[in-house]
Amino acid sequence: MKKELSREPFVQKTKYQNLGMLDKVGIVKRIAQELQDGWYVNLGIGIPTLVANYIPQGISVEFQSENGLLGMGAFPYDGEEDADLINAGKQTVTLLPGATLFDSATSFAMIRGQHVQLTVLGAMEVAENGDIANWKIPGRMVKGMGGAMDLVASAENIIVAMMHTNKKGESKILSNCTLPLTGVACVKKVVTNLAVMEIKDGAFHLIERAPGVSVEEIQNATEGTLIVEGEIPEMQLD
Amino acid sequence: MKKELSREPFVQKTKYQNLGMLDKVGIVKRIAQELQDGWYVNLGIGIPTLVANYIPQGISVEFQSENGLLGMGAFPYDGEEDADLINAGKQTVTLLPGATLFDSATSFAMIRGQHVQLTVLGAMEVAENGDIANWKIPGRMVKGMGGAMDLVASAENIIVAMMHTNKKGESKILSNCTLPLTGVACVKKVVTNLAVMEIKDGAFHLIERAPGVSVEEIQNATEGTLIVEGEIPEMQLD
Amino acid sequence: MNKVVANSNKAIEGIKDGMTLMLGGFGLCGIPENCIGSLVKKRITNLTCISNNAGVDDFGLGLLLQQRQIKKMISSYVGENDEFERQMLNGELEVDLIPQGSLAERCRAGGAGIPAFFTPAGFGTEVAEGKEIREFNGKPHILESALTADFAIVKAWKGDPFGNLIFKGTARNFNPVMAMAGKITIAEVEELVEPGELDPNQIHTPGIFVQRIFQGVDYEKRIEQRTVRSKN
Amino acid sequence: MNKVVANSNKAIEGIKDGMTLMLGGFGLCGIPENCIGSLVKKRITNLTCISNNAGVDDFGLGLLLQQRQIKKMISSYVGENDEFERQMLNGELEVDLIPQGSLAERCRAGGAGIPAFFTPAGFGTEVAEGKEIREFNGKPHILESALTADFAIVKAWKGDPFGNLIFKGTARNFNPVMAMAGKITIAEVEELVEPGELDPNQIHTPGIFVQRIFQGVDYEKRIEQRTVRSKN
Repeated sequence: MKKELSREPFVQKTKYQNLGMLDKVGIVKRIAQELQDGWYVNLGIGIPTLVANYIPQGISVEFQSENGLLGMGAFPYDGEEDADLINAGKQTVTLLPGATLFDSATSFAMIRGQHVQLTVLGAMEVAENGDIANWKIPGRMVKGMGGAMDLVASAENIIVAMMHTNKKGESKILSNCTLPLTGVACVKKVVTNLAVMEIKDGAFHLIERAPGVSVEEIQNATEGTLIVEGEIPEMQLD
Repeated sequence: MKKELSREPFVQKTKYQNLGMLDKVGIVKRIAQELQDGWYVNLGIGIPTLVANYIPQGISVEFQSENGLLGMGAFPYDGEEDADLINAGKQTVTLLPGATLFDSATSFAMIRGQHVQLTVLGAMEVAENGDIANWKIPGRMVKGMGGAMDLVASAENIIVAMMHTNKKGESKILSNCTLPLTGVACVKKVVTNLAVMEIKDGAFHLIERAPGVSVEEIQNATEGTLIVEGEIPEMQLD
Repeated sequence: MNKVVANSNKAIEGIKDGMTLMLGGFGLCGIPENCIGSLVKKRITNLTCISNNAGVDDFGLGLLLQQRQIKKMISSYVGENDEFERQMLNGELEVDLIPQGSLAERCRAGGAGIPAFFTPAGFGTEVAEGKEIREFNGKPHILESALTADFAIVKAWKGDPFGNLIFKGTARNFNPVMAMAGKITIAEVEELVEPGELDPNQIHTPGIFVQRIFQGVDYEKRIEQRTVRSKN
Repeated sequence: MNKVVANSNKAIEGIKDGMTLMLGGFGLCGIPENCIGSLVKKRITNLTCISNNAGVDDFGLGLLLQQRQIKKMISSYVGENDEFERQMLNGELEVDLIPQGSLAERCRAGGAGIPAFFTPAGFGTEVAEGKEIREFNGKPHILESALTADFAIVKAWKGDPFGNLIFKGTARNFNPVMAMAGKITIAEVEELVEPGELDPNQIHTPGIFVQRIFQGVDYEKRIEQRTVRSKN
């Protein structure tokens, strides 16, 4: 009964390239290092989903999908997809041994009741007090918050996966969010293409640099208060 | 699929005896006349349980037991009892075809959400405004309200099965309850060994007499306001 | 106790213009395809629809949107639908967006006789505007109210004439909580079985919550995001 | 994800004097016999026990009462127990009586992160004393708060090493909601099966709510009211 269950990757692995800053895969590889044995984890749609591909050796975690399943496995083999088995991103998935299915109220009972140990999600903006904005841009089409507000309001441990700046080079790591909020004072850790930062005492605390990225580069890309104490190590990704 | 399911009685039938007032069996036979096809019904512990023995011909009802079952059937045959299958009175029971099992929260979701069409329960006292007292006698051992407070607070249709007077001959049909309340202004109908009464506009309205019982006898046994309008018919029990 | 009706046209009898409907499903998974088809055919309009999503342009609730049958959507996520976007931006469609967990819990509350409850979801956001805030265990919560509907329409895998339902996979989603919250609940099922065929211990929705049931036909069960891997 | 412990003695490690426990069961049906046995053996005292009932004199929670291990009972019905009555009348035992539906919902709320909710049950009675009253739809309701416990101890029929549980018959009762509400939840099961043996679609309590699980031994499963009919 103690045999380790095989866990196949959700998507094909792509090779990580050291570009002086991280690509998406680098970000999720770094986040995967945060996983702890026995955790239940909710991965948001998009980049966070990829975290499932990089579970550290010897670690057993279960993925919760808020539409009603625990023990989410890889994508099905071509031709074996089941319309009645999807994840919160509406992608066809499979079940691992030990999986369970449940209704939406039970799913959010797990989330709201803090039975999920880690939530990973994307963001448009994060503020130095832990505020997060990721659901609405005024004036543009509003698609809705889905389960994001429930997740950020309840999770004890939220890691945000995001780019440090927008396409214009403007910081998304802010003193205050400018977009409508998804949740307040909830984000604990941010992993970007440039840095790993902890949020505490109303500030971003730099704890790791992306390979080849300097503290100065990170400071320049950060609009919010950034605390830099001592030597900041590079992330160790492989 | 339209075949009528056989419904065996919960207990052995005992012969109704006309004593000038009703015995327990008479009370439950009269209450059984209130059942309507397609209703879900919760029967309280004790006398109300017996109502299940007198379901009118052609009527299909389902019995809900608040410990977590719908479609409660007869007692099991000797030797076939299952410790894992009991009713709210902790008696061993069986399941009828179409029965379902569920947890206590779901059970009271049915009750609180008014999905149960009729609740039948006993009472120590009923008042002319519909108040009911049936769970506590100060100074004596308190056993607890069980599900009674949830039932009376939510049921749209509550019938109380009780004796009209206590052993000393004192009325239990009152202007105000003297015992701690189980619920307020909730009882709609009372069936006693002497009479059937509707409660409305702050008074008991006599609608039927037990066989051989006079209106005067009922009036003498009733402390609360009793409205008697027109000719009061005798109950028709067989 | 026989709640069987012939088909979706019979099942939706009594649904009138201006009513509030709940419709189960997450994305296109577990949606009541047959009843949606009948609502389209009968052209019932001015509907308020409570549903986690709004379908896609040519499937699910998108079909009702095409015909302008929906006045208001109460949902948590309404992307993937151009016609929806057009109507919303033109002010032709009211939209009430609710956190997904609050939506599910509000439906359950409606079915369970809980008129209101406190949840942390949405505190400090526009979702909390106008709502009562109260602190519990040092954390602010907002008071959310129950949702009910004139009709709830759900889709299940198997059902019996008592209205007992079993769902399959993640097609369960909002269906059980919405089944609880309809004044009248209609269940369409892929397979209607004989009374007693379903194991009483494995029923997801007890029949007490369901008033009408029928076996649906021609399920398309469209997949929104077909993600697969090759066998090599 | 392997939550299996050897037995009830191992399972209750960490339960200390003065803690609050939830214990599943209705009457003697679906009670965690093995864990109760270990609590008796270890003589952990000063416990607050949240359980619908208090067992009978010589079985279930009655065994803990005999040894004066319980300081306070939070229950809906506590009849059928002479020792309980004696301790209560002597003021040796605190008792908090709660309507059964409110007890179940308060446990579920505790597990679901809902700190409080409104219910009509108990309005106008002593249960409502000191509680907030508010009217919804013209009907008064009282505000009830969530219940949680240091440990929840539940009994299931089948379980797997992930902590997934299936209950049998009416032995389900309070077990699933209490499993949700324990800071640590212990499940004792009649049969511990291999991972993957339980149908994912038919699990009553997902393993996420359970921290420790073991296969119990020597279940007595005593019947409180043996009611039968003869075959003639």
